[in-house]
Amino acid sequence: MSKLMPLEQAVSQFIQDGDCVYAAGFTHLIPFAVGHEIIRQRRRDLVLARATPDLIYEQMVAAGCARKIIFSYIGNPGVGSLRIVRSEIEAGRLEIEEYSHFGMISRLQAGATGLPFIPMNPTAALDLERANPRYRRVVDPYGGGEVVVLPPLNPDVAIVHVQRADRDGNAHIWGIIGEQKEAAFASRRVIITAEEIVDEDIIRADPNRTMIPGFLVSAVCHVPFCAHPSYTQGYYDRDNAFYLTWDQITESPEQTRAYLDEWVYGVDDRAQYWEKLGAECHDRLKVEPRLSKPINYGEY
Amino acid sequence: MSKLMPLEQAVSQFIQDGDCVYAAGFTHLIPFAVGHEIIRQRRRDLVLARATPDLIYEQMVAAGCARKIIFSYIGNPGVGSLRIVRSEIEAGRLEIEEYSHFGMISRLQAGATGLPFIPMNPTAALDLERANPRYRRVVDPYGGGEVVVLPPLNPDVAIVHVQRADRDGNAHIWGIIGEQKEAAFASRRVIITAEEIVDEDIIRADPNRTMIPGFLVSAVCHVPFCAHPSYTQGYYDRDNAFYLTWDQITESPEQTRAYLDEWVYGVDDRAQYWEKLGAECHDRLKVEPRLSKPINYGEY
Amino acid sequence: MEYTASELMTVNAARLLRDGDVVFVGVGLPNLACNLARRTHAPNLLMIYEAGVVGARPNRLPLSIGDPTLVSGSTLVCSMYEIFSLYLQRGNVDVGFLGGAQIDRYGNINATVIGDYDQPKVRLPGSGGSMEIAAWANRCYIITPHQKRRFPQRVDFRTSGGFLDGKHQRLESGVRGGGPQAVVTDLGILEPDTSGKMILTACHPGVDG
Amino acid sequence: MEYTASELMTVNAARLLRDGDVVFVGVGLPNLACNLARRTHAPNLLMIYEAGVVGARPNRLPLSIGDPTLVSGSTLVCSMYEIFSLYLQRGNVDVGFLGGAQIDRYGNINATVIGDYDQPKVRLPGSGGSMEIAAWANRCYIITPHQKRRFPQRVDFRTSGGFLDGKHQRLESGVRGGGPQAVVTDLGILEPDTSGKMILTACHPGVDG
Repeated sequence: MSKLMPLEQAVSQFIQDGDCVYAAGFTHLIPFAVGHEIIRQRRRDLVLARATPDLIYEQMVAAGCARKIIFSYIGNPGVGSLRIVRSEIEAGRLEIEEYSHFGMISRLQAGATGLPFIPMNPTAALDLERANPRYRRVVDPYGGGEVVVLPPLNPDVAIVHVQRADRDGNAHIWGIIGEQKEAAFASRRVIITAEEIVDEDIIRADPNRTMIPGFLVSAVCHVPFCAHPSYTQGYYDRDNAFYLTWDQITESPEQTRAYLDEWVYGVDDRAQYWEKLGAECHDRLKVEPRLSKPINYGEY
Repeated sequence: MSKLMPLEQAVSQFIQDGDCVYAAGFTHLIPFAVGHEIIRQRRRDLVLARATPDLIYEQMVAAGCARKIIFSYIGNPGVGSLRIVRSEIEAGRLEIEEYSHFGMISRLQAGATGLPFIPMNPTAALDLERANPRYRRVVDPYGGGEVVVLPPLNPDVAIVHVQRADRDGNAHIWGIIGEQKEAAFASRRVIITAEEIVDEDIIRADPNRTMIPGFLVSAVCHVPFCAHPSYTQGYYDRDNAFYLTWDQITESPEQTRAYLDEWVYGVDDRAQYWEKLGAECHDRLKVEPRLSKPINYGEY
Repeated sequence: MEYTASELMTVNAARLLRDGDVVFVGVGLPNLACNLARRTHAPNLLMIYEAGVVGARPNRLPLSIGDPTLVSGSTLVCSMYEIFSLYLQRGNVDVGFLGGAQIDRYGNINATVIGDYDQPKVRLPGSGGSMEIAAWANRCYIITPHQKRRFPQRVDFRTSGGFLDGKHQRLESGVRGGGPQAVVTDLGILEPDTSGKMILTACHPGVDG
Repeated sequence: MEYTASELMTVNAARLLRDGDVVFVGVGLPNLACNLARRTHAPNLLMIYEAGVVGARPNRLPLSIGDPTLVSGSTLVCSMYEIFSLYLQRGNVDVGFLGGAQIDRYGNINATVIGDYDQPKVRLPGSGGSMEIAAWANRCYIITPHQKRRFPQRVDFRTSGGFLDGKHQRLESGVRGGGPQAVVTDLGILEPDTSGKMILTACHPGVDG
């Protein structure tokens, strides 16, 4: 059953004001084009969950989409801080819910597997457990020690960018696979964006590569270059220069607004955005092929 | 660091009398050649853990290697019962520790992830929980309901058959991936048998396909056709005829002994066993290729 | 038209499936029933095998639940922990099929042992996936030949729970699935009444109800 | 021979690594130290990145911990849940590197907040992977510039635990890792005494101890 639709329609139909959104991807495959479409459609009061809010949530926070963030690391990876997220928190204008990476991902794992809570070994660093009442403790019924536990995270919508998907939403992902699978299984609705929409035969030629089954998926959108300035393994490089530039842009609210006006509100969609980035950028992010060897499943 | 050695040496060096052994593989990749080598080396008092003991453990039980089995389904898949295992249990000569599939695999998951226990939702079927004291209950600290919990399973040795591994033990597996990864991470030692020993470049050309990292591995053995009468996806078919024949063989202890004498004690190694199976069998189990498409990791 | 009892059961089981159902399939009759449904009234039926295979398109009839023909050309293959947790425990499975040596009037099933657990008269294969399938699939169907010895008042061991000692007990237990919706036998179909008791609701042609 | 303070720290950090160590690597200086060690005295060093990459062989210096150059040509890529559970929580990591805004004398680190948690003076990035690395890696090394404001008596927030209020407390807590084994700064190296206090044990050339 084809779920193929334009991204504009998917966002309008499946993301509502007040929703808890999980835009998946640890550094890799971050679905920036969806963030920008959410900004253009002026969603409000979103709860933005991601291990690393990264520039995608910083832009959504700057555009006024968010009421709260759920996270485990609010930095600009390899560069420094997320200035806007940081100042909004310091000003008390953005609600936070904070975990370590393992705590955050464990909540998704519990959500994905249908458990009411998930145990972790204690870490002896108690301040975050004290600061966030969702952290609790349970006695190990075998040894008498304790484990730290967290409840499931079940977002309203997961947004997952993939290398290739068929029209039903069955998706192949490779490279860093972060928490895409867990986010998809944990969430009530799933929006897939893909660099390529392929015939189901391509998916079925390598079923061990499929991370998300189509029956979970609400919408499949064909969005090449969706992840820029993040990257898609094998398709284009991470735009490290932009991550550095963003640090300068966010030095002033005016510059930030100007960026959003020009690059988000000022374009209709990702195709226009990519076009606008220009040939120099396209060249810089181009990737030479490095192919895996095919494997033999056998004709049975 | 190469860990390549003959299977005979790996079994002699890494499997001791009394060990808890987990020969991994759900129907697929069952390491029969290792079971036979253990029988030849006359190991005793083993605790044999596997979701489905299958013919491999039945043969080891028949040969007197086992003190106890840990399992979740003791049948000859698609055929009927495991006559010897069943009669040894009925006669009180074989200790058992029983789970459901999910309970069994959950114990491995806890063992692999370093947790003191793992929760599962209750099933309302209480008799197995009552029969096996390792099943316990813990109150959900969020909702007030209960979860069923099990402690980790940490075998002394995991035996994992794979399509291809490099000399360090980094292994690619595809097709049904059952519980190989969990068994390897849960166990104190890991023996890898492989249809092919490949250069590490083959492994590194597709890192998302690697399920077991070499640093966990004690020994890597090159054992083509290790899995017969089970199968290796893409390499040879399951010998369904033998699964039916075994049901007849085990109708009498004499026939069973004769089988072990001829096919286990009577051969030196898997190469001889495969040779002895003969051309008709080789032909019958041959598989025509059905290849995946290569994927592009990109040259970064 | 001539047909065997087993063919009739297969057709009756297939009719219970709805288009779009996600089905946790066992080998044998359930596998046949699913393939029949998919080729007739339920083209969007999705078959999941406990070996970790989703969307299989087998070219031949598999003997075992982990046959390689289930893998080649399927949509997705994952680990056993994943198939039981992400799919079954998470509530993504609509239909499960069950069978067993004994079934009581509330649809509780024994596949473990005849007699005492510690000193069994007959040791059966045990739960496999059925304990959790019975609990967490939205709907379960039990397929079994209609022999008297298979339908005792009380099963010797509850390998998987149906309505326990009555429908209210299953509801109170809080398990997510709806429990057994029908027992398909070679004589007819039994369905639960309001108390969860399995009542004969259809007789096959030629059977004296 | 001329060198920068950062180069000196890199060399000193590299010297702490042993051949065969499995190291949970962060970007920046730890990444450089590991690559240096691997090319000199520790050819069998195995680098694991929290993004889920094992055995990376980067062709270029990665800006972020999830750079694609870490993936192409690596040995294994897995999910974040797996890297933190199968590798770190399971006890498969020998060495972790840590840094932070504040470090106290027992090697407890603050990377979360300056001032009050609910009304922060400065909001820092938070734990990321460090809370669990500090707890479960066999040995931890802290790398930081030697500035007075970074070494308060007590950190404002314990993002990751060192020896807590003394070595016995860490032992009693039951966490598996051995805690911080050294603090490497641009001035020298500090190591824990028997009580877990970090004591200057080596001064770099030209530094007045």
